[in-house]
Amino acid sequence: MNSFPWLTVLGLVPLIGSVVVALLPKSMPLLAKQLAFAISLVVLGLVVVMALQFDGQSEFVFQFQESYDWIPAFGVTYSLGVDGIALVLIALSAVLVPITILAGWNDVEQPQSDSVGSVKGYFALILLLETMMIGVFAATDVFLFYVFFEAMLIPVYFMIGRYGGAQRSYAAMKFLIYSLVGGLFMLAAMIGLYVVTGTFNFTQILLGAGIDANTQKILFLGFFLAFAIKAPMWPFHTWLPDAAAASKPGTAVLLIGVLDKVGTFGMIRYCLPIFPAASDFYAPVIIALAVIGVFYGAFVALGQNDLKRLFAYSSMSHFGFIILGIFVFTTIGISGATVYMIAHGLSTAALFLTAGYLMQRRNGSSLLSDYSGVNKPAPVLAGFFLFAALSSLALPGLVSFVGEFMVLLGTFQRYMWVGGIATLGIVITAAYVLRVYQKSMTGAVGSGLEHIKDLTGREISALVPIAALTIFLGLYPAPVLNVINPAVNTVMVMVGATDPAPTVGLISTTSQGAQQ
Amino acid sequence: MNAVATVVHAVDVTPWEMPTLDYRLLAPVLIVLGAGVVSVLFEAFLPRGVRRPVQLTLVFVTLIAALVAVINLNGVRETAGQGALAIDGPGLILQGAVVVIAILGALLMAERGLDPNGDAFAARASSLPGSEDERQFTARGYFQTEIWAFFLFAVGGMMLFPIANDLLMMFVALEVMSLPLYLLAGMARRRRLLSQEAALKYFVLGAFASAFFLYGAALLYGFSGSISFGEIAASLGSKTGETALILIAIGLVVAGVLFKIGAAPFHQWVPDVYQGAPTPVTGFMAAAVKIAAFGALLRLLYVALGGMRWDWTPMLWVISILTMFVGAILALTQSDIKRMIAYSSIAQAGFILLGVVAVSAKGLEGAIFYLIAYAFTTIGVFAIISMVRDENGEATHLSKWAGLGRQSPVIATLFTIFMLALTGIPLTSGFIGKFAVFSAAYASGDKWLVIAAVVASLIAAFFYMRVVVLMFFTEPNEETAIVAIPSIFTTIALAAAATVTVLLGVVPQPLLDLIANAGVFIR
Amino acid sequence: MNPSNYVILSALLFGIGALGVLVRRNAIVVFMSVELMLNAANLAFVAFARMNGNLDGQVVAFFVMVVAAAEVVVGLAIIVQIFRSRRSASIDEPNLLKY
Amino acid sequence: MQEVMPATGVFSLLWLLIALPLAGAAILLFSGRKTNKWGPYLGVFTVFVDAIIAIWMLIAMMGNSAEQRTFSQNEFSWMFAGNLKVDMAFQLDQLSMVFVLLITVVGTLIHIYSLGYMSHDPDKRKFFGYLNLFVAAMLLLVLANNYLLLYVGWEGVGLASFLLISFWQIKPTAAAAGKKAFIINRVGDVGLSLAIMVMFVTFGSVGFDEVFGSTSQASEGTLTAIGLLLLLAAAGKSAQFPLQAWLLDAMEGPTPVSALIHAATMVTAGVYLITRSNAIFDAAAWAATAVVVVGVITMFMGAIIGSAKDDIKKSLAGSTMSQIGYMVLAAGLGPVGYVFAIFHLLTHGVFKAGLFLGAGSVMHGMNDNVNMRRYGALRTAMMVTYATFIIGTLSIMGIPPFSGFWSKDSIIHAAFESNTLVGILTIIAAAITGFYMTRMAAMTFFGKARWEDGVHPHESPKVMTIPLIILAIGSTFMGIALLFWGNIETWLEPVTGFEEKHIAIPEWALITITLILVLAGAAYGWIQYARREVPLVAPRGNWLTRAARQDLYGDAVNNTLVVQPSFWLSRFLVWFDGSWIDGFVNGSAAFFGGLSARLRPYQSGFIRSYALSMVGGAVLVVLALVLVRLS
Repeated sequence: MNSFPWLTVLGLVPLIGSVVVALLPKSMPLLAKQLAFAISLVVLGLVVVMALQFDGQSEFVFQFQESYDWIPAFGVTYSLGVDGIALVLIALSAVLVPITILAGWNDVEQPQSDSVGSVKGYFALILLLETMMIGVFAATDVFLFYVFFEAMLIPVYFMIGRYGGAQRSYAAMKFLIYSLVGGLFMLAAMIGLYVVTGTFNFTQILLGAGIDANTQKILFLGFFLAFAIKAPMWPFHTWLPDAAAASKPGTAVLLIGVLDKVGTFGMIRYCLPIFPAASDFYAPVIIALAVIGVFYGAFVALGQNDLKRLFAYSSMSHFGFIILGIFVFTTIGISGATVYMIAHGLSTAALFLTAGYLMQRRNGSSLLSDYSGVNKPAPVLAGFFLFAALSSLALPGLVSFVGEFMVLLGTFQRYMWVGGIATLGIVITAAYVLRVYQKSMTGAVGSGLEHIKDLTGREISALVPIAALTIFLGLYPAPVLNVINPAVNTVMVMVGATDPAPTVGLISTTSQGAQQ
Repeated sequence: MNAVATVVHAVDVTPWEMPTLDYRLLAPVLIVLGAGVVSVLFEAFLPRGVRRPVQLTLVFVTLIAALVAVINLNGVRETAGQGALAIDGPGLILQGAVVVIAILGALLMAERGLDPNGDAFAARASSLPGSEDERQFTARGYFQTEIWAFFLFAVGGMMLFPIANDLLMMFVALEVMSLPLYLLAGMARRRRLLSQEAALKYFVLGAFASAFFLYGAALLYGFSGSISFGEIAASLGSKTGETALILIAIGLVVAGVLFKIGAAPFHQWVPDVYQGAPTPVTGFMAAAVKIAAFGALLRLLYVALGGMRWDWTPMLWVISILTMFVGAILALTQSDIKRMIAYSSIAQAGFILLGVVAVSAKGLEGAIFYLIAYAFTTIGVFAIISMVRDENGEATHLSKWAGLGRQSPVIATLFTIFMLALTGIPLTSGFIGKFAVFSAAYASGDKWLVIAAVVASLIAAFFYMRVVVLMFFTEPNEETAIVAIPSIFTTIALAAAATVTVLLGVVPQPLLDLIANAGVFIR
Repeated sequence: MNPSNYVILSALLFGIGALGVLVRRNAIVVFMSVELMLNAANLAFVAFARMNGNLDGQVVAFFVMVVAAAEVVVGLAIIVQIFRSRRSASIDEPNLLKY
Repeated sequence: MQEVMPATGVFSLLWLLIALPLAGAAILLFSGRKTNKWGPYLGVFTVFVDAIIAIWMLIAMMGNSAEQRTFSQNEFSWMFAGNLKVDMAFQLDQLSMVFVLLITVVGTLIHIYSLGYMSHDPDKRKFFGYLNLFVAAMLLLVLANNYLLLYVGWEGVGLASFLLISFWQIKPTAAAAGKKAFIINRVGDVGLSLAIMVMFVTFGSVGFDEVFGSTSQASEGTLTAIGLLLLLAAAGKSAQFPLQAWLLDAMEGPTPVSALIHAATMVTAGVYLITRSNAIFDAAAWAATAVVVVGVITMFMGAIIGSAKDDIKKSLAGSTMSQIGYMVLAAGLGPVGYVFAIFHLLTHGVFKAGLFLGAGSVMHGMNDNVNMRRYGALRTAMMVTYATFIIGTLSIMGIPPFSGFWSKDSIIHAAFESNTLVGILTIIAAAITGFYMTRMAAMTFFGKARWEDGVHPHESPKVMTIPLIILAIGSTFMGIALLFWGNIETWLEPVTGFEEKHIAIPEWALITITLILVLAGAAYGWIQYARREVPLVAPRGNWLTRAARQDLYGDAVNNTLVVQPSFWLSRFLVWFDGSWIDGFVNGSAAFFGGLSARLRPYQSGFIRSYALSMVGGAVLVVLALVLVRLS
């Protein structure tokens, strides 16, 4: 393995960038933006180079590992490393950050913006957040993970609270306190884990003697609560609609697109392998909650008039699918959940950014009832909106379908009825997604909308990469699947689960698939 | 006469040895107390004009010398003064922490750049508030430099408190620490009625608590026949009977010390005194007294009463939970920032008690780390509070903090860092401290206490973050206070506090090592 | 006389002192009650010294007296100051700091 | 079992069949206004090239022996994890071949026709983009070699259908119709999804070869489940009962769309799915019976609706439903019917496309009015349209020698082969077909002119009429060609299987009876609508007519049973979310705030009260110690 500290560098670049951007004089907002954008591109480039060196077939679970003692007194190490799942999520963050910056170019300085922060501050926070996101996915030490997990709240707290809309203080506070509820209980559980295992190093925890089942059941709850709130899973979700509604679109993209994935990522990375017995024990409850979430989110979304809240509830529904995929303990399910995370990141980004473009054109109103017939004056905007909607409803051929179908298939494989019921969710998803499209984009042009401008080049160029990735990975998800499957197999081994075999015959070998 | 004779007779005169004093071991304390005496003399004989520079020089030289003396004792582990003092690792670390915090506190107290009329202290504490005299004194630019003598004595007492190894020394240290603070609390330049009220409350209640402590000490002495912690521990282990007496004794002694750390239900003086006292004094007091008193409490419980841990841990459980929740919940609805921070300090005391309850080396280490982290943060908090002002002096009402982030982003950011540290967000010292005490408590089997602490932290997070909301998420209005530009004194203190707060969050290992190497209390 | 009677007496004095703090309104009287408690402790120390047959308790009593004297200085200063500002020695009078 | 050949020679272009129109769609949709000018021609061109490739493939395929007509092309691994392994792989066999031909050839004609029909539309480029997208998706649907990839095409055509139905989305009805189509189709998709899942769980694969190869090992219960789920899918896509409600609304789309998607190709995908899955239905008798029942119900529903509608396109849509009902029914009959289901599908694809395009041509001349009560006597005004429309009409009625006769008669015969009752029902439905088609032709082309003011009917331009003529020629000769020259039974037999059973009634008698009934229906229609005056406003009619005008209450049922409850549930949950879940969250915050306010007075500011609580505290401490000691 190469010895270049990829992950540290990856985390440092945006951190330094953030400091530099923050130190620029207030009078140079443009430079701040350009610099932030350039830095985010550098990070993206680094991630691409790193990803190309990732060995999908390697026997090592974690690659690009680094490990140094940090707080030996607590057995804490500064250990970084990525498996396939972490790699794709880091890549997702690295992709979404420049897009967010580009899309939010003028978000914080338009006259109607009621934010109280400076322009450079917003972009510095985004870069700071990127460091945290990379760190949280790359950490292979539970303590380090927790540090990023909690520290991540702060930039988001400021991004919501300083740059958000009318309810931003309330929303930021709610977000923070809610997250702390999970975080602090996780802290308690993490301490318990440390007391039981004597280490925080993820690999060593796994190598160590297993934890007895009763302890697992308690500690699992602490970890899971944190992840369930972050994800968010029903019924721990009510912070999300408020946070999303009060956020700038870019904030919402990073919040829901990447940050919330930390919850589901944590479930795969920590809950399952460290607490296999407890995972197994709680799985029925969690599956039930996940399925409730799928439908609950969808039905509430069906009744929303606020675009951002609607998308937040839709995300909650999607997260139901992801959590479902994780806790059915099938390779397909977990792989699917991971793909779904990527897909959801992309589709959320598309939805929030297009919605943001739309709202910007009408004084920031996010009320669905304020829009109709936008397709007429702004067909490109409407087109992207439709694309985002289709991506959200998991149209086959788009990457969200790959994720969703694999999740459902993995579920069905294990629990036929659960899978069957969850599949019905796709109908309601279509219903609410198309309802939004129909109400806002079609029909007679609403008053005040006749002369809105279509998307500008900058706005389009932020959306094109999302669309391209969504389609490309939908038709050719192999780059992602190749990387995550070994990691998922490892998780399956650690949970001690095996895939149900087909009821008749063995796995067909007649398929001429050229498995590379 | 007769009684004395009988006692003398009863004691059975043995060849009397001249008590020896190892001055090296006592140097830190002696330097500070000696400087206190010198300071009084300066006050008496130096002309007014040169007092301040001389006193300041004296104070800082003394404190640095004391620090050097403490460092010089590194590794020492013995008793001194016929067993009355225990110079051991934890004691020295706490002493060192007190001295460092005292330096920062002195810097805050020396500040004259914030108030247009001078420092934070009344021109003449003896003048009546609002009187013509007062105006005259202020107009003439009088300053009180006696504060430095008080200050040095208080520091001396604080340094003595955690190394006191018998009941008498503990009581004396307690009083030497407290008496000057009572006075300092009453000397504010502005809002003098509040300040005097704070002094009165602090004094009466403090004396009341001292009486509790003393009476408990008497009973303890009565039970064990000795005032030395080591012998008390020995007799508690060997003697039986008189259970009621010993329990009452422990209760009273512990209550006396719990008062000083501000644990519920002995906490009620805290908000009033913190609010009324001059802000630099509050900062110093909040930080240093907590270190000293927790050091004393730890030594008392671990050394003298260690054998009875099964008796007092459940009691401390209750106190700890009560303290955390009372502090956190009452802080929620405060509108004065000093008062809010006061309640916060109550809650923090509850968290530190977790380390005490653990009754383990880990618990001791955790508590000490937490204390140091907390002290630095607190000094920083009060430094900023002293800088946020309007035409009536410090603008402590929270509504005046609205939009501060827009006006003074640096100060607001620093304050946010302190708030995050107090909340316990990672990458700040507060998180490591919380982690240290929580994990110690958990390791000792106090799972539910940790859960309770977690819940209390949550409640606390709400009011800490409320300040951030006010500063950053609200537009400034005409009510908004302005941040006065401090002189080098406060700047240094603030910078040091912020640096340590972040540094201990990112690289806590050196301090943790230091504390771990210090070992446990000498017995 | 049985020294434990002195202990009981000291407990009574301590109780009276504590009660005095709780029920009296005049700051000086409250303060004197505190002193009474300290002296109750002193009495206990001395009595116990007698019972235990060592001098420690008596030594303590001396120290406590000194400390109490210092406390008087500080306490009276504060009380006098309050009295001058407020023209009242009632301990309930200073009540600006609350809630 | 057929031999699977590697896709060499012209068959190596399989991927191109899909890629060409897909690329066309991408260029047209993403390029912006720059391509407005030549974009439509590009759209036509891609499909045209596809048609040529398809014909070339047909010729090449005919050169091979019957066992060597399956060609497979594997592009890359698509979805894989655990034991799931799905390839991006295409397969062309006889069944797909006929579909590819239908799609590309009819598609080309409709594209050409659209050049004229949409010539004035500002969004013409987008229209052709969507059409190309549709063709690509439909080809993917029929060329996929596994169910999951088929699903992609399946939803892809749904998407194209959605886009095209709501093409004039400025009309709220069009937008709503598109949404409705999509959502109802999604219900069907649930069926397809679940069917795929059951297959995977059962067989460990979703590939056609693997699934069909091991049906014998699966229990009949499983196969029945798969069959019923596939039927649900087919019902959604092919507008069969109970998911039929969307098709009538879908007529909001431009007429070429109705012709291509909602008559010729997409709506027949369900028939393709059932036929493709013949191995499953053959082994699941119950599922097959359900298919027949659904087919029969829809056959009548469509016919009845078609008889009552005054909107020419909706009437045709009803007829489409009905005819697909025939196909579905035939497919449900098993090996006796598959071939004829496809046969009818092909002939229907051509003549129904012709009819729709004819209707479009009429509308084109009548200022886009669709109300047949405002038509009449148009046979002189638009000769070509009239002639071709009549040919289509005769074909769909099943009058020899037009192509519809051969295919429909085959189905009726097959129905009698398996069940006399079904046979009789098919004949009755044929009679109704006679009635409604005559009614339509009569109201449009015969009788008196009932035109609105300012309408000047005129023949459509050549670009529109030439496709009509070609389709009319197809409607005339295709049946004979496929049956006698093309030998459709033998052609499809390797894929679908084929068997013929003897029936009691002689062939000629059956044909005669059928024809008599059809003609009777036609005569009744003629008397009603050509001889008598057609009122401008529809008379109230009997209960059946009224019900049929309401689409047999399909929407009402959906609304009452599904849509309204969903909205109620939604509204309830919104309330629940805010008042209970979030109420709990905010309530707990308020609780602590309230507690704080409640506790503050105890911090009274009085020294003595503080002292009291200290005494209390000391007592508490001592008590705690005592209690611990006692316990």
